[in-house]
Amino acid sequence: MTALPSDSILMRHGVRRGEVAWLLLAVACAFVFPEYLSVGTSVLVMVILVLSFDLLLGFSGVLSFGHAIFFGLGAYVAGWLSLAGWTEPISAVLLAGLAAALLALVLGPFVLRLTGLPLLMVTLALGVLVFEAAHKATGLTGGDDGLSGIRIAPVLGVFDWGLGGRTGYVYVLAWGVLIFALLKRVVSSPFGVALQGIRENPGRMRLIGNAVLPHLVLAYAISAAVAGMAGALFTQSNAFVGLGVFALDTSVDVLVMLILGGIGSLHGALIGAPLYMLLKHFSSQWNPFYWMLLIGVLLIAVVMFGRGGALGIARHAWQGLRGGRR
Amino acid sequence: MSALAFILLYGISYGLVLCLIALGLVITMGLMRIVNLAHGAFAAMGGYLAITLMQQQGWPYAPAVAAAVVGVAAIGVLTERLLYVRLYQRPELDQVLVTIGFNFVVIGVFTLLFGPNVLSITLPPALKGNVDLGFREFEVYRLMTAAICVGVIGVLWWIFERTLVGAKLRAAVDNRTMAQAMGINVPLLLSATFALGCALAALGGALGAPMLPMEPMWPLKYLVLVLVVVALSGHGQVRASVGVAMIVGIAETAGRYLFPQFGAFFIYLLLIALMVWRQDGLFVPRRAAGVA
Amino acid sequence: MSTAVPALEAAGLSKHFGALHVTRDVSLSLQHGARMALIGPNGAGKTTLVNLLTGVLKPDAGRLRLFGEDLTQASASRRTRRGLVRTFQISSLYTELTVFENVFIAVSECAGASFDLWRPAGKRIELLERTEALVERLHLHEDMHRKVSEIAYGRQRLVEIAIALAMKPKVLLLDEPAAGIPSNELHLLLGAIESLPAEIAVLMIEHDMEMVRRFATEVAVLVQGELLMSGTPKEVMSHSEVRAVYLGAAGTERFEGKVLAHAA
Amino acid sequence: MKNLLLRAAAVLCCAGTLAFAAPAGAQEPIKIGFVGPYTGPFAVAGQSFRQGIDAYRAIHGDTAGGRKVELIYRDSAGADPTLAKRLAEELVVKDKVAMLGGFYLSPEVAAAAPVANAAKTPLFIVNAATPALMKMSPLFLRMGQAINQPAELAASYARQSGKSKGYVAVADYGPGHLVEQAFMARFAGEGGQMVGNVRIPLNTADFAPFAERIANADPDVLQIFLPPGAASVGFSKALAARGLTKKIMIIGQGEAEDSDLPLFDDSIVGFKSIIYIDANATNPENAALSDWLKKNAGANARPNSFNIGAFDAMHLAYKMLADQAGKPFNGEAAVKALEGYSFKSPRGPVTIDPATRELVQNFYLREVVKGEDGVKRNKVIKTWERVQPVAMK
Repeated sequence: MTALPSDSILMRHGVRRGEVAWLLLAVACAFVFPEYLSVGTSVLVMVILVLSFDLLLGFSGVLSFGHAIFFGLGAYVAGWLSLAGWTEPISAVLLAGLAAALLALVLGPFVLRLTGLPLLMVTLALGVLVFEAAHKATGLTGGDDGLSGIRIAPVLGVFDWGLGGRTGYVYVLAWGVLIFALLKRVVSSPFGVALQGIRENPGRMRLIGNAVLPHLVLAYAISAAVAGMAGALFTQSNAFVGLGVFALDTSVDVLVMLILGGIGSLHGALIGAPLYMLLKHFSSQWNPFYWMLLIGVLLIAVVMFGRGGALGIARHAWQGLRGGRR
Repeated sequence: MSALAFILLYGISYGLVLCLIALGLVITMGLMRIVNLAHGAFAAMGGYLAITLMQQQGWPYAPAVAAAVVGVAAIGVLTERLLYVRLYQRPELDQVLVTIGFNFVVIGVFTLLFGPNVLSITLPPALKGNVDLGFREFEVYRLMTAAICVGVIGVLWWIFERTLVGAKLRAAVDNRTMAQAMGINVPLLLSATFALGCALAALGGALGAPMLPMEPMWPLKYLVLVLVVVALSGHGQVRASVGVAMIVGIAETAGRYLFPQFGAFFIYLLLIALMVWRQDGLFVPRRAAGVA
Repeated sequence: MSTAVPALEAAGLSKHFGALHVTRDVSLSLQHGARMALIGPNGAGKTTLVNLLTGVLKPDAGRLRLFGEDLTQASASRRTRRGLVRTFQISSLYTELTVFENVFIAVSECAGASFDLWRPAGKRIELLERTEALVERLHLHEDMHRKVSEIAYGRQRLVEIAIALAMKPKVLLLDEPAAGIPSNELHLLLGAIESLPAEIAVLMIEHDMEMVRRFATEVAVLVQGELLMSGTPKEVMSHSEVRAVYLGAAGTERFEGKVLAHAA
Repeated sequence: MKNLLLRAAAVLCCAGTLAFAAPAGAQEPIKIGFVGPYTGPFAVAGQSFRQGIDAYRAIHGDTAGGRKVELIYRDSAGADPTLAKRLAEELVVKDKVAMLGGFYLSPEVAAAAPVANAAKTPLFIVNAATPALMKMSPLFLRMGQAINQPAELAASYARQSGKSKGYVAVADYGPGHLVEQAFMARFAGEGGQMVGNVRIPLNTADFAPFAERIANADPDVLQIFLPPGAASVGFSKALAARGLTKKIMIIGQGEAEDSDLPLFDDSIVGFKSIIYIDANATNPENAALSDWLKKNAGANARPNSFNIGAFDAMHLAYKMLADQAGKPFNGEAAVKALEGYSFKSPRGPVTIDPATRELVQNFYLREVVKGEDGVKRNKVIKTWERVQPVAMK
C-alpha cells in the first residue's frame, strides 16, 4: 500500500502541529490576558458552535439558516436545568446536547430531503418560527427578559465560578478540545468520507447504494448535539440566557465565521470565530452598519478571490514561501 | 363580511406589491439559475432613490418613481456585468454567500447615506386620503398601487405570452442551453433580464414604500417574504408566482387580522408545510418520483 | 443457453410519459457472464430502459428479476446493493475529490463501512488496498491523487468503471462507456472492459459499432421503445429490418469493420 | 509576556513612588463604568447618556468627596444582554470601577445583576424600565421609571376625560406586555370598559390589519406602546389611514419624541404621550442642562430621558462619594444612605423612595402640536406631581 498524501480526505486523523499550536496559544491567552477571559470564553463557545456548523455545511453540504435553534435549545435546556436545581454543569451540557440531537432527529428526515432554495427557505423559516415561539412562550423562556438567576455548581465540585471567568475559560476550553477531537474522529471515519461524497454528489452516492438521508440525518444530529452543547456552555459561562440565542443573527454569524475561517476542515472554525470576534471587537468603535459593510466586503472577497478563507490564504502563503507544488 | 372585504382588499393590494418584487426575482432566478438573495437590495434602492429625488431634488412623485426604476435597472446591469457574471458557474453556496455579502454592503451604504432611521415617502395630495368604494372606505394610495401593479403585471404577461422576445425569454428560462443553440444571444439576454428584474424590484420598492417603509435593513427584512413567494412558485414559474403572491398577501393580512398574536407564525408555518409537501412549487405538477 | 436462473431478467417493461410511450413491453434476459450490447437509434429509449433496469424510474408495467429475486419495486440503492450496478453516459463523479478518494467512497460503501464513525478511513488498510488495486487495474495510478476535475475526460470514464467495479457487480450496465473518449484513449477502455471478471454479466449500451463488435456476444436492438430483435452480432446484422431501420448502408460498412474511426 | 513585564515594571514603579508620596488613597481617582448602546440601533440613547454625564461634570466639576472621578464607557451595541454582562464584569474585574451605570434594555440589567451583587457595586439603571428588575439587587438605583407608571396615569387620565371604551395596542415584547396589563387593569378598575387589546409583532411591516381591528372595536381611547422609528411611524400612518387619529384619543409614551417628529406626517398632531421629563421645563437645572447641550452637543440637542437619567446618576454618584469621603468606598452602605434622599433634577424635584429605590418624580402629559413656523413639537398639557412608585411585593 503506497502512502496517501497528507492532504487527502482519508488522512484527516492524527494530531497536526497547527492544532497543538492553537491549543498552546489558547492556554497562553489565559495567562497573558487574564482580564479578557470572559471575552475569551465567549470566543471559545463560538468556536464550538462553528465546529458543529462545519460538520453540517463543510462536510455534508447542508446549507442551513436555522442552526441557532439547536444552539438556543441547548442554551435553554442548561438554563432550565439550573433553575430546576440541577446545577451540576458537565451532565447539564451532555443533556443539552442530547436534547438538541433529538430535535434534529425529528426535523432531519423532513428538512434534509430538500436541497437548494427550498432547503434554505425551510431552515430559515424554522429558525424564525422557533424564535417567535420562544418569544411567545414567556413562561418557558422568560421572553425578552430571558432567564436570570442561573446558578452553576463548581466544576467537578472543586472549581468555583467567580468573577473574572478563569474557571469558565478553562472549562469551555476543555470541552472544546474534547469536542474537536470527537468531531475529528467522525470526519476522518468512513462515515465522514461518505458525507463528503454526499456533499459532492448526492445522486451518485445513492446509486452506489448509499443511504443518503440516514447519513445526513445522523450528521445533522451530531452537529445539533455539538451546537446544543455550545449553547449550554454559553448559558453556564454567562449565568444568563436570553432570546438572542435563537436569533437569526446567530445562524448568519456562524455561517460568516465559518466562511471567513475556511470551510470543510474543522480548522477553519478554530480561526474563523476568533478572527470574526476580534474584528468585531476592534471595529466596535464604529457604527455596526460599517461593520456590516466590512463583513459584506470580506464575504464577497473571500468567496470570489480567496477560496478557503483565512485558512486557505494562510496555506497558499505557506506553500508560496516554500515554493510549494500545486 | 366587513372582515372579508378588508382581508381581500388589503391582502390583494399587499400581495400585488409583493408580486411585483417577486416577479423580478422569479425571472432572474429562473433564467440565470443562481440563488440571488440580493434582490431585496435592488428593491430598497428603488425606494431610497425615489425618496432622495423627491426630498433633495424636489421632484414630483411620479417622475421620481420612474427615474428610480430606470436608475436601479442601470445599477442592476452594472452589478450583473461586474459581479453576477462571475457567479454563474459557481456552486450554489458561493452564490448565497456573495449575494448575502452584497446585501450587507448595500445596508452599510444605506446607513452611511441615509442614517439608521426610517425614511418615509411623501405621497402627493391626490393619493392621500380615502375613497368610498360603496361598501367601505379604501386608501386611494393602495388603490392606485394595486392598479399600477395589475397594469405592469398585465403588460409583462402580454410580453411573455404574445411577443417574440417573450417566447425567447420563456425558452431561455426553460432551457438555457437550448436557447443558446437556437442562436439567442444569452449574455445580452441575461443582462436585459437582470435589468428588467431590478426594474420590477425598484418599482415595487418605490410604490410599496408607504406599506414597507424604507430603512437600511430593508433588503434583509423583506427578502424573506419575497423568497417565500419565489420558493412556493417553483423554479422559473412566472405565472404561478402571481397566484402565490396573492395567496401570501392574503394569508399574511388574514393572519395578522384574525390571529394578531400569531400573525408572524402564520406565513412561516405555511411555507414549511408547503415546501416539505411540494418542494418544486405550489402549482407545479409533481414530477415522477425519483427522476434524477 | 444455460437453463440456470438468468442473472438479470426483464419481462414486459413498459413506461410512458404522458402520451409518449418510451418503453413498450421490453423483455430481455442476461445470463451469467453474458456480454450483451443494446443498440438502437437516437431516441429509441435506451437510456430510459437503463433507468428502468436500475430503478431510477419505476415501470408502468412489467417485472424485473435479479438472480430470480423480484426487484421491480426495489429502490435504486437496493438494486445496487444486490449487485446491479451501472455507469453513466455523462460522468457523474465527485469532481472535487481525487481519483483515489472517488474509488474509496465506493469501496467503503460496498464494504458496509459508511456508518462507521470511529475508525479512521486512513487506517482501514483492507479498504485502502482494494481501492488501490482497482485504481491500478484501470491504469489510473498516475492520476491517483489528482482531483477528478483536473484529469482528462477519457480517464474520468475509467474512474466511472472503477467505481462500478468497486461495488462488486454481478450485473454491470455500461451506459455508452465510450461517449466522449478520444480515440487514442479508447484502447484503455476496451482493455478494461475485456478484462472484466468473466462471471459478471455485462449489458453495454453503445453507439460505436467497433466497440459492439469487439465486445458483444449478443446484441439487442431497440427501436422506438420496442425490442426489435436480439441475437448474435452476425444474426442481428443479417436481419434486413435492422439494417433498414437502424444501420443503413454506412452503418453496415462500419459494423463490418471497414470504418474503424470512432463516431461521436 | 510583554504584559507581564509591563505589570511587573508598574508594580516596581508604584512601590518606588509610595516611598515618597503622601498616602495614596485620597489621590487615587475613583472610576465609574457606564455600559450603554453608544453605537447601533439605539445609539441615540447611548450618546445621550454620555451627554448627560459630560454636562454634569462640566457644571459640577470632576471631583467628589475629595477624589477625582473617572468615567469608563463600554459599548453594549445592539440587543445582547450577555455582552452587557461581560462588559460589566470586565469593568469590575479589570478596571476596578466603584459604580456601574447605563443599561438601555431590561435584560441587560437582569444579566448584569449577579456582577453587581458579587462585587457589591452600586448600579444606576438609566433607562431599563421593567418593574421586577429592582428585586434582583439591593444595589440597583433606577434613574428612569417603572414602565407601568405612565400607562396607569394614561388610563386614569382617559377616564377623567370621559373616555369609556379603552383599547391597548403594544409591541409584542416584555415592556409592551407590562404596559398592556397596567393600562387594562387601571382603566377597568376605574370603571372603564376595555373593548380590546392587540400585541403587534416586532417584525410587522404592514400595520393596516391592526388599525382595522382597532377601528372595528370602536374604542374612544387608545393606549399605544411601540419602539420609536419604523414601527411607530408605520403604525401612526395606518391609524391615520383608517381615520382613527382624528376620531379618538391616542396616548403613548416615547413613540414621537421631538427628535423623531420629522419622520411623521401631520397626522401625528394631537398625539398624546406621558413621560417623566419635560424638555422645555424652565427650572434652573433643566435650563443649565439645556444650555450645555445646545453649546456642546449641537443646536438640536435637547434634554431627554436618557441624558437627564445619566445626569441624575452622576449627581447620586457624587453624593455617594461625598458621603463616604475619606473612607474606602462601600457600595452597600452608600446606597443605603441614599434612601429618602431628595434633590432637584432637570426633570423637577425627585426623592429616592426608600421602599423601592425608584424615584418619586413628576410625570408630564404632552400633546404634539404644530407651531406657526410649521414645526411639530410636544407641548406639556398636564403635570402629575411627585408620583409615588408602587411598592413591589
